[in-house]
Amino acid sequence: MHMRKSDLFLISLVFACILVAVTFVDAHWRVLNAGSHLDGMAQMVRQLELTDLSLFTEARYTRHLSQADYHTAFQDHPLAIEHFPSGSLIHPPQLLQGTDEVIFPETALPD
Amino acid sequence: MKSFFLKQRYLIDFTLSSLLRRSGKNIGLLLVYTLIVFMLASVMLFTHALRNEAGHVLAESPEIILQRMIAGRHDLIPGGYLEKIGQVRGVMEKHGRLWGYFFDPAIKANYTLMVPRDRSLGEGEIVVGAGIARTRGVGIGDILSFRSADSRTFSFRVMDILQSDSELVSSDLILLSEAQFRDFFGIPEGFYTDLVLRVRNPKELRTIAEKLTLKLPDTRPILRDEIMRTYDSIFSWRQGIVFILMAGAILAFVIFAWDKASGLSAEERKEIGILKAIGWETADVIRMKFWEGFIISISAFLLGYLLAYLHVFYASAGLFESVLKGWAVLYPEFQPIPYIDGLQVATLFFFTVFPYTVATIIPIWRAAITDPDTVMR
Amino acid sequence: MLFSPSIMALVLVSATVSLLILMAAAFALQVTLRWDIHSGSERQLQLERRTYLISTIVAYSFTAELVALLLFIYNAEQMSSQFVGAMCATGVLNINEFGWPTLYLKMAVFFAGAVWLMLNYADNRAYDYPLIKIKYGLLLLIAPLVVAELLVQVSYFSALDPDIITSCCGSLFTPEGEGVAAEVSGVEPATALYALAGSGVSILITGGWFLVRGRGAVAFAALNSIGFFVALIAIVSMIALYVYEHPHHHCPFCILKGGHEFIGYYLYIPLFLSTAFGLGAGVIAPFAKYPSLQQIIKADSRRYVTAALMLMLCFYLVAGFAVGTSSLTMMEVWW
Amino acid sequence: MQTIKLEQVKKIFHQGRPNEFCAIHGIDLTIEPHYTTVLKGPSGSGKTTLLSMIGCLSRPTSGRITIGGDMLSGLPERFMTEIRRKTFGFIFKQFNLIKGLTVLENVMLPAYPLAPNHAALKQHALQLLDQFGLVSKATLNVEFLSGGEAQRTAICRAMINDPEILIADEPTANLDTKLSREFMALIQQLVDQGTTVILTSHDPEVYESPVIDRVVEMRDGLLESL
Repeated sequence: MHMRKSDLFLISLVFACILVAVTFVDAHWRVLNAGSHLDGMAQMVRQLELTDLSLFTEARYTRHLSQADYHTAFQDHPLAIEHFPSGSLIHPPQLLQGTDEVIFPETALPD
Repeated sequence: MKSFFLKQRYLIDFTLSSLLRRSGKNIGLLLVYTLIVFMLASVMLFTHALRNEAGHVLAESPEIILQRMIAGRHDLIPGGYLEKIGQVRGVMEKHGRLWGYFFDPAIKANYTLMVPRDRSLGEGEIVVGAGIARTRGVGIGDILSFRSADSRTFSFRVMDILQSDSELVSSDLILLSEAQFRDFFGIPEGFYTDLVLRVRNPKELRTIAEKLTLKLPDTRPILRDEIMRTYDSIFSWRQGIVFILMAGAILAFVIFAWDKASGLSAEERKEIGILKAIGWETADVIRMKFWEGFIISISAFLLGYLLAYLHVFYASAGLFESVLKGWAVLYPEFQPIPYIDGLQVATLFFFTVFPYTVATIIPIWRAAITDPDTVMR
Repeated sequence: MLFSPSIMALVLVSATVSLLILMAAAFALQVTLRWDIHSGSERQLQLERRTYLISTIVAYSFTAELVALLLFIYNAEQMSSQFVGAMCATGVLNINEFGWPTLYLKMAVFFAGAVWLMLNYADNRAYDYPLIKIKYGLLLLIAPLVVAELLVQVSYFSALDPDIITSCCGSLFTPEGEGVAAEVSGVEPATALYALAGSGVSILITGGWFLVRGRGAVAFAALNSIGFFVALIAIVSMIALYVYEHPHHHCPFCILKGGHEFIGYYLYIPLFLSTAFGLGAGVIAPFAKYPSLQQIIKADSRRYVTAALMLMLCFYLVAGFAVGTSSLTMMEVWW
Repeated sequence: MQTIKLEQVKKIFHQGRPNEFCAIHGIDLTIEPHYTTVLKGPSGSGKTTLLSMIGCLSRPTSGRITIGGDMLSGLPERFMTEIRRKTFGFIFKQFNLIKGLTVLENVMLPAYPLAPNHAALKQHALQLLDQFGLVSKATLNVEFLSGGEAQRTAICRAMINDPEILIADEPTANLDTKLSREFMALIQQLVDQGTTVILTSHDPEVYESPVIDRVVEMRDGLLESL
């Protein structure tokens, strides 16, 4: 007895959907298990008072995104085309865009 | 209801037969489409996971960092500012922080030098991040030599290496004592890179920041919330940009789907004529053709997503490494923690299955209204 | 702000659906103007074939809109972390004046689309297409709704400013506040419970009456729609409290969160579907006067009423489950 | 069984355009059940056009076609399809089997939209293939069939929905004399089972065959004799 093509398809579809569900279960499980790893990192961040991920280490304004100057070399304008490739992967920090919240308008630094 | 499902199964039977008949072409199509979904899904899963991880980890950052600005540039801040701040209600703790960058010409990498407050290091002692240890090939007890700002050579003994599972935040760090830091960079006593304030109640942050800007008009406070929101939107922004770029690929694919559906060969047209003549209704032909597009796009979607999951969470997103790394020499080795949610998958679905399906509506309809008596002519 | 993938997906869906529906409306207009069922001409044949395109387009669009409605709420829920003061979807919808209208329009499009498809399904099985002018006229009315939804949604997303301090559910859904949301929250839980029970019973009675006697579909639809609003009010003023186990948390969106086992989806999905089926049964019922439709509508509306009743029952069961398993006891407080 | 009645049936192609062309000029015809009728005439006489209108494949520009008293001519295409697949089975000039599918799949194809039980449908198809001596070829793709086998597959396909009326458009045009005779023998089988058959042909093997009860001659879109 030949299997119908539609049955083959529907079975593989269901199988693929189960695999997708498995990714959710796997993700959930790994997130639960990552607790100690995350805690370790969080503790290091707390002790060393770190503020940024060390994903992009080519330049100082890519290394410490949240600590960047208003005016950095190669980056005179927040949206300027930059020299560093990873700059194309990250959005200029809100601090530089002028869209960040003005905490106290009178003392805001002129750009 | 039952007959509805029976009918769909028959239509799928036919569609699969007709897809398999042109299997070379259709498998090629499926592969290309899967590749596009794979790229999109990888970017999506990766950035979302990083965003969540950053959110969890950076929640422990200092609540307020106070930086001095001179002529629009970040400058050293005098320790006297700590007194100037004086007593602000809600501030538990305040102190100066010392950190800076050092460009190592030996491997052309930028390090972050930092004075830790949780451990005391002696003369000539440093602790390095796992990324530096790997790139320079050093272990505990080895010596690293750097030239200082005033051209003296400093030799440091590596006392410890920061644990490698925290590379995401520490791969390029060098920790050293305050005295050495000042000596190495030539920073006079009484000056700091910036000030850190610990605040007990997060609700008071804003008031405190407001008071600080009043008292010290040449400084800017950076709030932890801002840092976290910055990271939150950095990743969704970039994800968005990638999606817009990839939209070009999807659009090309949609045009291709449109073209494929509308440029039916004479043979396919005749086939539809036959189907209609032997009793298939226009709506049946439309449904059958719908299945054709849906089978390809849902298969590409599921395959692409599953491959992307393996790529990002089991292969450390290896394909992105060179992109993220840019010109940097140091790159953290890390396995992203798989934070995924239904919204991502639903969005991905809309970006892939939906356009393909919609693009084929009109061509499908055009094909389906073929006169049933064409086969008689 | 428009660069988030989910927002782009939502705009993409709305824009595509608007385009498709406008196209369908244009075709519908042509069909209505030149329709002549008794003609054997080629033009009439072409018009008949157009009806397939229109049905296909509306069916696709409607399915996409249905999923987009879920995605919209889910997305609002997710974005709450990017806005100061927003803790859930309520806060995100409150960011500007277009948030809530977008949601309402999406819901309106959902119901309009559902009803249209049911009308179309009935009409397509009558050999003389008696409702062709009515249903295409209706489609011309739905089209502006879809376009409005697109425009309002785009205004909403483009005006999203991540640093505006927005009021969240905590301050909006409190009895002390102002506006509809506050009024709804201010409804006494006991009143809400009685109203919910009353509307449930009345829906059951009219539905049962219809299934037995085949009459009163319009009344059923009306009561079902009222029941829809009563249920929404009850969710805000009473059911949510039990889900959160907190006597003052009235948010209708936080129940969608994982922390509450996604119970919101089990409440809203049956409720919306039930109302859609109820409305459909009510709308098609008056057309049973056409001889060619009589049998079809009789069968269809029975099916729709049954579906609506079953789904409404699901809603009541889930709601009862939420209240029953909650550790919140409000006996002494309310009654 | 039902009588088919045509009254003043006209068919105009490309109506309202410069290439307007009247294929059928107003025909009255009654086809009784259980009769085997041939529409005979030279090519261009309109016999195929008339056959496609009788078989609900197209509808007349004006005039009435009724089957068992029910009006066909005014029906929208959607409902004509319904009647067509329940009432008629078709055999075309070029067999028109769908390539890439097996013989069995081709035979089952007309029943797909009716969504019967799959096992029962397959059983029925195999039974038909058995009756026409094709059961050994069931899993073969149709490209590999000979002309006679393809013709018999086409007959099986036409019969899968148990139609009351079999319509065949020049069925022997691509067959040699021997195969044409075999074909007419198979038609005889179906007639014996009670099927009404309507054919078009200008092949004497067909219209002179003893199976035929009645020959309707056509020329230039009109009937020549009854």
